[in-house]
This record gives sequence, structure tokens and C-alpha cells, in this order.
Amino acid sequence: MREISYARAGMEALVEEMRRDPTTIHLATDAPPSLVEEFGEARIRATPITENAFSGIAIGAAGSGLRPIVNWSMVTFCFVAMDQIVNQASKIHYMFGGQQTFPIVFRSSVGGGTSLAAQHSQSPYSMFMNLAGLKLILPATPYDMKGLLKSAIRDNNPVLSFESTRLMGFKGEVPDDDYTIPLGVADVKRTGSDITVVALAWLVHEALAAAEEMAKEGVSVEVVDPRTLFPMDNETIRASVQKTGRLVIADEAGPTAGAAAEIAALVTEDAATFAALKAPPKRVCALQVPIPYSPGLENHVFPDRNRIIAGIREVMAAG
Amino acid sequence: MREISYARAGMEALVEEMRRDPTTIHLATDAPPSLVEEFGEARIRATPITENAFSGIAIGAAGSGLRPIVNWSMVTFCFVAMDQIVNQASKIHYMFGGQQTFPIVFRSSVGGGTSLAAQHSQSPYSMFMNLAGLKLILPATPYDMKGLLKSAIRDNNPVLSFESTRLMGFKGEVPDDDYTIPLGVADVKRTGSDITVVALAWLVHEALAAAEEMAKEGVSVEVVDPRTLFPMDNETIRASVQKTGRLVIADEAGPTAGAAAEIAALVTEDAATFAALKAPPKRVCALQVPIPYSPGLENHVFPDRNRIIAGIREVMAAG
Amino acid sequence: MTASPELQREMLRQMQTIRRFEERASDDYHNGAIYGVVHCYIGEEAVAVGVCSALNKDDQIISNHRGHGHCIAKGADLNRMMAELYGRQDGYCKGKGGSMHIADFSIGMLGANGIVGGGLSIVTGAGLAAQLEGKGRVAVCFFGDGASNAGSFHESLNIAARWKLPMLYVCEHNSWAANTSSRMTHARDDVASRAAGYGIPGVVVDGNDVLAVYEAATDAVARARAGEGPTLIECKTYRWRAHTERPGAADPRPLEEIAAWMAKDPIQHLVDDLKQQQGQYSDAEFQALDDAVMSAVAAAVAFAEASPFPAPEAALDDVFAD
Amino acid sequence: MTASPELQREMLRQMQTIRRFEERASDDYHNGAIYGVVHCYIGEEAVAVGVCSALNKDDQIISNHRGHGHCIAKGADLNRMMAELYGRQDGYCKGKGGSMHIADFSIGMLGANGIVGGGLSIVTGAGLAAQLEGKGRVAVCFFGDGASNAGSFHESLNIAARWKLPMLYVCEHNSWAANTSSRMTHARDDVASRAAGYGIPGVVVDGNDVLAVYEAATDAVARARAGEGPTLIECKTYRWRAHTERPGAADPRPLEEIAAWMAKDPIQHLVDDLKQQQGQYSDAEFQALDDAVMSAVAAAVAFAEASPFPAPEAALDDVFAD
Ligand SMILES: Cc1ncc(C[n+]2csc(CCOP(=O)(O)OP(=O)(O)O)c2C)c(N)n1
Ligand SMILES: Cc1ncc(C[n+]2csc(CCOP(=O)(O)OP(=O)(O)O)c2C)c(N)n1
Ligand SMILES: [Mg+2]
Ligand SMILES: [Mg+2]
Repeated sequence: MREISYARAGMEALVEEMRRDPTTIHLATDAPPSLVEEFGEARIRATPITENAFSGIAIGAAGSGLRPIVNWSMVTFCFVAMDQIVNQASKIHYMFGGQQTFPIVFRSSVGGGTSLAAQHSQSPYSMFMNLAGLKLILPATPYDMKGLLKSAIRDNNPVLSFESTRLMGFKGEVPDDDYTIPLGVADVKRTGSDITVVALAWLVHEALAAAEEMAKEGVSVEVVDPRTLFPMDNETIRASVQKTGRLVIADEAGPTAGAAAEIAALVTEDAATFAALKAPPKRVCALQVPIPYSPGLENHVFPDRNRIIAGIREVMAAG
Repeated sequence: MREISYARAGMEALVEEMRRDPTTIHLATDAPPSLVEEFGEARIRATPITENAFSGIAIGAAGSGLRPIVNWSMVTFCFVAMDQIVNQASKIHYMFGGQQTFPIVFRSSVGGGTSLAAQHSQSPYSMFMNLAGLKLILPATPYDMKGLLKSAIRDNNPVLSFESTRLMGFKGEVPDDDYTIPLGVADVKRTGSDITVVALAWLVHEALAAAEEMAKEGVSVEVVDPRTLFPMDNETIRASVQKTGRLVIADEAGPTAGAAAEIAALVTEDAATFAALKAPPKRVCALQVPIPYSPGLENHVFPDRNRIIAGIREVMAAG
Repeated sequence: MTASPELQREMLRQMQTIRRFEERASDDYHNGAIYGVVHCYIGEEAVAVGVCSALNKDDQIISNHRGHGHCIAKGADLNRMMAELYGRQDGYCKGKGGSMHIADFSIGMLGANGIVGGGLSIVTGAGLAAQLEGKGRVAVCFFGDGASNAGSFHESLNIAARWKLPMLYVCEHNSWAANTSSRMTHARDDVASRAAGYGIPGVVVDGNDVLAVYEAATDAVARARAGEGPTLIECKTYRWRAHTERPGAADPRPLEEIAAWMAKDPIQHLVDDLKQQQGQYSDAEFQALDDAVMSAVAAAVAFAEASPFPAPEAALDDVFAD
Repeated sequence: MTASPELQREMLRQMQTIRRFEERASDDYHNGAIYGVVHCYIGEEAVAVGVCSALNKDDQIISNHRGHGHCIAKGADLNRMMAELYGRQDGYCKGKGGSMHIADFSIGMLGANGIVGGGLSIVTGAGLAAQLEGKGRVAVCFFGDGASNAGSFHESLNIAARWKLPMLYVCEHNSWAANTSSRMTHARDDVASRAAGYGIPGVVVDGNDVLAVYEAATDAVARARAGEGPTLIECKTYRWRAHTERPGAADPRPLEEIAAWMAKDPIQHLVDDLKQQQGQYSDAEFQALDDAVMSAVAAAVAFAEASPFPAPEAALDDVFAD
């Protein structure tokens, strides 16, 4: 099968869906020339730097029959638009009694590792998990990116697509034909029997590397990638932990009330899974600080395969 | 001791601290006449409806030697200002290498129960817990309100004060003299030996009522109120659970990646506490939906003493 | 364009309906049948009615927290509105929204909104959809003087002007935002003065003169349908009641100011106009109109009372669409 | 007010310093000694220098993502700037900030900022503090044409105008926001045209003529210190380089447009002025100036290289102040 990059897979999903459905439009501060050429300036809008306005415009356009795809570029910039996400997009279908659908995708890049400092190295997806009314995807491979983003564009609800900065150039197999991946279905990226690592985005790959390493020591690691943060595939995660009895959660975001906290909680509050646990679940996350600029500082903050390995060893030793 | 309301206690803290320190100023869309009368229009600013701008103004004023107190009124309105909170206030001390302090308090009311529907019934404090760089308080009594808010105003960092809508008229004992409550210290609101209920804000009172009820059945419930959400007093919570071996977490917000998830995770990831757990920890939270208007719907969404009791029974039965 | 006699009578009916509907809503709020919060539009009826009279059914509007007038002027069903206020199953939002969130997408009413300034960009998206559709639809934003200071005003007007969207931005300048006077918050009191910065017309109208509002709106709608872009219309008006109906809430507005504006009642204004223009309009005719309006409001209350409360578990529905 | 000969020479030195500093920063970014992202100000030096020359040390400024020029013009230490770009312990932010977050509160430089429009309200808070302090300090906001469309522009200017804050809002109109032309995004290209809506002066200046910028700023500062409120100054200028220094990034700007603006080099402009006004200014003198500037930049690099990288654990410091 052909290999394409994560970024390219996202672009393919976008272009194919825009071809498929003439009601799709694209809103971003940048109008990519290739899109303008194919779809025209009417559908590919270069907006002023007004994330708040163009996110709201997407909501109104969606409520008037279009299917907008918004690209915030970095997730950083969505905070200017937060009123439209929190107070409008997440609630509008519900508070109007379901009378109208609002099919919108909000894309953004997340994560650090490129010395862009605190403002431009954020992974705030858990902020949207506590809100009700948004679906959230966080793909870790080109294959997942394309399949999930297509599902997101076809979904009749606001979907936030968080896309890992570190993975933009990462290549993987992607079929030529049209396919989708349903939202809310986790993927077991590697099977194992001794310990489960639930990993997100870039850390899926670090977890796979850690698993490879641990295999040499005779520890069999299962790597589960939720892929969708809301709805979360509780069943797959719990089933894995029931099998292995041990859990490490790896996330590029900080731990506090993060996706990792949710995964720990959904595992421990389930009676059968709780009963199967041989050791306390462990979060391997970024340190709870803003992200610093200098590479040595930044590397110190982020988790990686070595910290995952240390986490696995700690949990294996604990029981 | 005299009894005053929760709202009054907040006002006393504000007025006393503004008397104490002439560099304090107050920014809100509403200039309360009593404040204008005492402190003048220069320090009590009625702003246009521009939460984004006046939150940013607070940051710049703080960086220029003032100590602003911002009142967003409902937490709903802070989403317009999110860029200033997430991208600026939480990171500015850190990203500038600690060269300047930014003492600011952002006050807002949280919670539901008054038929104000989805936009005006939010409890989104966990969104700020995953961010690094903000302190967060959530008082449950008039005494805690006054003591915590005073500490917040004296603190040299941005502090968000979340104040429970349901408790505004709630009365309790508050001493006449000046006192403060340190940030980051939980309060055991009732001691017990069979089960710990960690409860937030309004649900502290519901938990106390539930404890009273359970006492009749011979179940001894300990009620712990974290009071500060960041920094969280992990030690007090873990010590309580180590003693009781059982945990229910009661929060007016939804469970997913919420404060309740964090509390579940911080308890289960600690080896000693994990070892002491006799049953899975349980979250008793709002249903994961936007808040509806009609009272019957709204009541169905929120947790209360009955659901806490049901949660306690479930955990007691489990082990 | 001036309104035909029939249209003028229809405008009068709508304005009187808004007033009577809200008088009843206020009463029912105070006696506990309506929950949460109610913001009354009484005194400002000429704005919604004058503007919506210039629109077609498939044109779209968006409202703010003070939404009943906009709903009624756009043709919303009184029964379903009242049922929503009563929190009932047959309300526009199945009891999930209440006063601040009534919407009826089938008549182009994109919703009331609890966030000041929140609707400005949303309705601009409706304007974008109208432009792409190319059938001459227009989209209208109603917002207050308070909202005009929010960033979303600037962002939305600049975009609409640059993209030449078919839109009207209608500022209801009632000089107060909750308890804060616009004198405290506006560098220049005339919001219309900001239009020049976007290269679009900025028009100031007597917002208590429904015919003047109608004419300004008609011109702006023609401009929008012709592809010439948006217009900012500032209607000077006043609310008669406190910011919300909450009992005991402070209202710092000077009594003389309130009285002066009540003397400029938009309904009386149109009655006087009708009497003058068409000598035959009589008090009896107005009385008959009011009787009909009162029956319609009473019927709406009966409808609301007859509608069941939603089942508690319905709280779990409508979070996501299929 | 016109600048004295000494001041003009100082302006020249500052402009040349900005240019040489950034040429070096760009090189060092490309050879890997500087990380993340670097946005160069080259071509726009006259704006920062013209404005800051009209300020006192205790006046305050805020910058955006393109901040080196503002820092240098306000008097920042080249050594600590370069050390910050190098990610070192002795950098302005101890290596935590990098190019987009250099600040020096001791000289009234409130920071570069990675959020377009993010600084507008923050510096307005500095203006409020200056007003309350009452010592005649002013606060200045530098922002781009792109930022002028953000809601924070509107909110901040209206507040500053209403409160008569001692402020300058300086729009660096270089006709591009990243890869998007301002023709695509501005309903009216002149940002200064928006000032009227706030009842404040809106001035358009040749942003490549440092003396013209200085005069406009001097007038505005006088107005601000006199308690008459803010001024919006729009400086027409151009960046010579791509939006960022990232290798291979697209730059859709027409080559003729770039060339035309390079022919209007602000540094050459002042050199020509000096030669004309004061026949004695010579190429040799400029060469001497440039030599001095080059040594200062080289010294800054040496300082940066000598400074250690922060200890990894320092990442945990400075999250909260005591
Ligand atoms: C962003 C935001 N901030 C504050 C509020 C609280 N609030 C509700 S209505 C209102 C006043 C609105 O004034 P205006 O826009 O003039 O409309 P009017 O009520 O006069 O019709 C305020 C401050 C809000 N709803 N949204
Ligand atoms: C809110 C926000 N949206 C998008 C960006 C990405 N971005 C960085 S600089 C820039 C262009 C800014 O243009 P302008 O304000 O004109 O300044 P210039 O770069 O021309 O000096 C953009 C879009 C950002 N930093 N912040
Ligand atoms: Mg108003
Ligand atoms: Mg620019």
C-alpha cells in the first residue's frame, strides 16, 4: 500500500469530502492555493484573523444548510473563539431542542516539541471533554487521520479534530479508496498480555517503541489508542486492562484533570476492571507547567518512550 | 459568632482588601454603587461588555503595579475572555522567566439550579485545572469564601475564584476580625470512618446532609472539601481515603475529565491509597449533557443528596 | 418605500402582540409558571416589527437575550413560544431552552442568545450561506448598544463588509446595558458612526417610529439583495421595564428618563399615524385589535398549560444529532 | 516636533542595530543555534524607532510576534536578547520564552506576544495604570494590519477612548498577515479610518520615514500626556522577508511589490535625509556606525554563546510567583 504523511492524509480527507459534497466550505486565515484553485474563492474563504468571528460564521452557516470546515491552525488560536465553541457550538443543538443540526469540523494542531514556547505548544483537548455536545478526535497515524477526519466531516455535529504537530511529517499506509473510521472506536495498536498502555497521538508511537523495548525484557505490552476522546471507547480500554491487570496512560498534555485522569477514572470506577487491577494505574504525562522554549527545558517537560518505559517498570514492580 | 451570607462574605473580603491596599482596582461590566461610593470611579471601573478586553487590561495593569480584581459575573462570560486567561494570564509569569508578577483575581459564579439553561448554568472549573499557571478556588461556605478570597487577592498570581450560584444566599458563621485561609489546603467538613465523600461547593452541603442520613443507618461518612482546586491538597484527600478505604466524589459538573476524574486519579495512582481501597471509587456528578431549562429536566441532570446516598450505598455494598 | 395601509395595520397587530405577550409572560414569571429569567422588549416593539416587515419568510434573523419581540415579528407561533417559557414538551425547544433560547429555524429565526454579542458572527454565517445560495435571501442581526462594544461586532461587520454579505446589522440603542449607561461605555454614543470604518452605510433612525424603521430596513434590504453588502442601522429606543423581570433587582435609570420615553410609545405613535393618515382609524378599531391579541395570548397560555412537562429522562436526548 | 541632529543619529544607530541583529538572528536560526520560529522586522525599523524615540524610559510599550525591533528601540540589552534567542540561562526569560516572548519590564517593554491582537488589551491595562498613577506616563501598542481586524482592537480602542487613557495605538500596516493580503481581509484598507468611530484622531504616516513617524508620535504623546486620550497612528510599511524565517515556507507576495518597497529602505531614507540636511554626513560616518553596530551584535552572540543552557529542572521554576 502507498505511504503518505499524516498532514497529507488530512489534506486528502478534506479534498475528497469537499469534492463529494458541494455544501462544504473552508474557513481559515489562510486560503491554501491548491484548494482555491480546485474549489474557488467562494468556498475557500481567507478570513481576517478573527477566529471568534469565523467560528461563529461556521455555526450560522451550518445552521443554514452548509457544512463548514474550519481550520484554526494551532489550537492556541481557538481560545480567541472559545465563546463560540463553549457557549454556542457545544450547546446549540441541545438548547434549541434538536430542531436543527450543526455539522462543523474545527481542525487544529496540538502538542509541542518544536521550541515554540508556552503559547504555541498546547495540548488542551481535555478542556473540551468536560463540555457536553462536542465530539473530539485525536488521530495518531495517517490512516486514522484520513478515516477519522472523513467521519468528522460527514458527522452532523460539531467535531473538533486535534492533530499532532509532531506527527505532521510521519508517514504510514493509507489505502487509495474511500474509507471511514467510526468515531468512538479505539484501536489496539499492539496486543500484549502483561500491561496496557493507553497512549494518545504522538505518544502512541513512543508507546510502541517502549513496548518493543520491554518485549526484550519479556514484558508483553498492549498499546491502546482511543483515537476519539469523546465519545471515549470505555469498553475497549476496560477490556484491555481486565486482561492485563495493569495500566499506564501516556499523554503529551499535563496530567491534572486531563484525558489521562479521565482514563484512570473510567478504568478504576468500573467494578470488573477495578477488581482486575494488580497495581495502581500510572499517568505518564507532561509536567504540569507551561511549555518552555529552550530545547533542554522542553525535553524535560514532555514524556517520551523512556518515561513510558520507566512507568511500565514501576507498575510491573508494584504488583 | 455572627452569620452572614456567602455573597456578603465575598463582598466583605473584597471591600476589606480594597481598603487595605490602594493598588487594588475593580473591573466589571457593572460598577456596584456601594463600591463606587467608597472607592471612587477611578478604582471601580464600569467596563463595556468586553470580558476579553477587561481581562487583558487586568493583566497589563497587574504587570504595571496594580492588583486588579475582575468580576466576570457568570463564568459563562469568561469564555469570551479565554485567550487572555489561557494564552496570557496562565503563562505570562513563566514565559517571561519570572521577571514580573501578575496579581489578579478573576471572580465568577458557577453552577445551575435556577432554570437558566445551558449557557448560564456552567461549572467548567476543570477546564482550568489542566492548564498550568492558575490557582483556582471554589469555596463552599461563607467562612471559606471570605478567607480564601482574601488569600486570593493577596496572592501574587492569577487566581480564579469560582463561586457557587446556589450558595449565594447561604448563611454561616464568619468572624469579625481579619483572617485568611491558605490556598491549597482542604477542609475535612465532617469526620467519619467508613467512607470518604470528596464534595465540591454546593455539594459539600448535600454531602453533609447525606452523611447525616447515612449515620442513621450506622454508616460513618467523612466529608472532605478541597476548597482549592489548584493546587489540590492531595495529602488530605489521600489520608482520608487511606483511613476509610472508600471514596465517592460529588461534583455539580459533568464527570468526563472533570475535577472528579482528577480526584479519582490522584487517589488511585497513589500506591498506599490504592492499597487501602476496598471498592472502586465512584463519581456522583451531573449527567454529561448541557443543562436544560425546564425544572424537571434540570433536576434530573444534577446530583444531589439522594444521588450521593445512592453512591455511598453502592460503594459500601461493593466492598 | 412606505408601508401600505394593510401592512401598517399588520405592524400594529404585531407590536400589540409583543406587548401583550410580554405583559403576560411577566405576570406568569412572577407567579412562578415561568422560570429562570425573562427580559422584556416592551417599548422597543417598533424595531423588530419595522425591520421584519421588510423581510421575506426565508430571510433570516438572529436575536439576543431580549428575544420575544424578534420571534413574534418574524412570525413565530405564540403557542409554542409560551409553551417554551412554561418549560413544556411542546415548546419550541421542548423545554430545554426557555426565554433566552427560543428559535424557529423553519421561519428563519436563528435563535435568541444568552451571550451579549454572541449572535453577531453566527448570523453573519447565515449571510454567507445566503450569498453562496444566490437566491437573494438576506440575514439580519438584532443586537444592543451594549453588544456594539464587543469584539464580535467589529470582526463581523468588517467581514460582512469585505465579503459584501447580504446583511442588516440592527443596533437597538436603548442607552443601557443592564445597569450600566451607554454614556459610561461608548467613546462615541452613535454606534452608526462606526460604519464608515468599514465603508458601509451607517443609518440612525427613530426606533420608536415603526414606519421610519421600516423605510430604513427596506432600503438596506434592497441594497443587500442587490449584492451591495451590509448596512448598519441604529435605532434609538428605550426599554420600559428593568433589565430583567427578577423581583427586587436594582434599576438605576432616572424616572424622568423612563417617563420621557414612555411618552414616545411606539404603539401610540403608529395609532396616531394611522388616525392622521387615514382619518377613519378609530379607538374602537384599536380596541378590537387588542381584544384579538388578548385572545391569542390567552390561547397561547392555554396551549402551554395543556402541554405536559417533558419526561425527566428527556434531558438525555438531543445532545448529539444522528 | 522635529528631531535634533543627535537624535537623528541615534535613530539611525537603532535602525541599523535592528537590521544587523536580525540578519544575524536569521543566520543563527538557519544554522541551528536559534530554535522555534523567528519573525524578522527588517524593512519596518522606522516605525519602532520613530515611535520609541518620542518616549521616556518609564513609558511602556507592548509588542507582537515580530518583536525584536520594538525591544531594541525601547532600549533592550542586545546581549540578553541574543541569549534568549539562543535559549540560554542569561536570556531575558531564562530561555523560557524565545523570540516570541522577549520582555523587559524594567525598561517598560511589556513583551512580545504570540497571539495576534493579544497585546492590545494588555497594554491598555498599562495605560490605565499610568492614568491612575498620574505621573504622565504613556503606553504604546504596536500591532499589525492583521491584528487590526481582531475584536480586541475594537474593544481596546473604545475603552481607551472612553476612559481617555494616555495611549498610542500604532498599526504597522505592511499589507500582509502571514500569507494573506490585507486586500482580502480589510473592508477599508486604511485602518486609521476606524478612529472616527471612537472619536479619536486617526493618522496615516509613511512608516518608512522615521522622522515622519517620530513627529506623529510626538504629537500623540503630547496629547496623551495632556490627558486628551489615545491616538491611532497607522504606519504604512513593508517587511522585506517572508513571514517567518522557516526554510522553504511559501511567500506569495509579488517580487515587484517587494522590490518597490526595498527601494524605499527606511535606513537609506534617513541617511539621505542626514546628508541633505547636514551636508557633512558621509558614507564613512555610516560605515563607522555600521562597524560599531556589527561589533555590538558580535558581542551579543559571544555573550549568548558563553551563557549556559538552563538546567533541565529549571523547567519547574517560575510557574508561580511567591
Ligand atoms: C458576554 C456577556 N457578558 C455579560 C452578559 C450579561 N448581560 C446580559 S444582558 C446584558 C446587557 C446587554 O445590553 P445591550 O446589549 O444593550 O442589550 P439590552 O439588554 O439593552 O437590550 C449583560 C451585561 C452577557 N449575557 N454576555
Ligand atoms: C489569534 C491568532 N491567530 C492566528 C495567528 C497566526 N499568525 C501569526 S502572525 C500572523 C499574521 C499577523 O499579521 P499582522 O498582524 O499584520 O502582523 P505582521 O506579521 O504583518 O507584522 C498570523 C495569522 C496568531 N498568532 N494568533
Ligand atoms: Mg441596551
Ligand atoms: Mg501585517
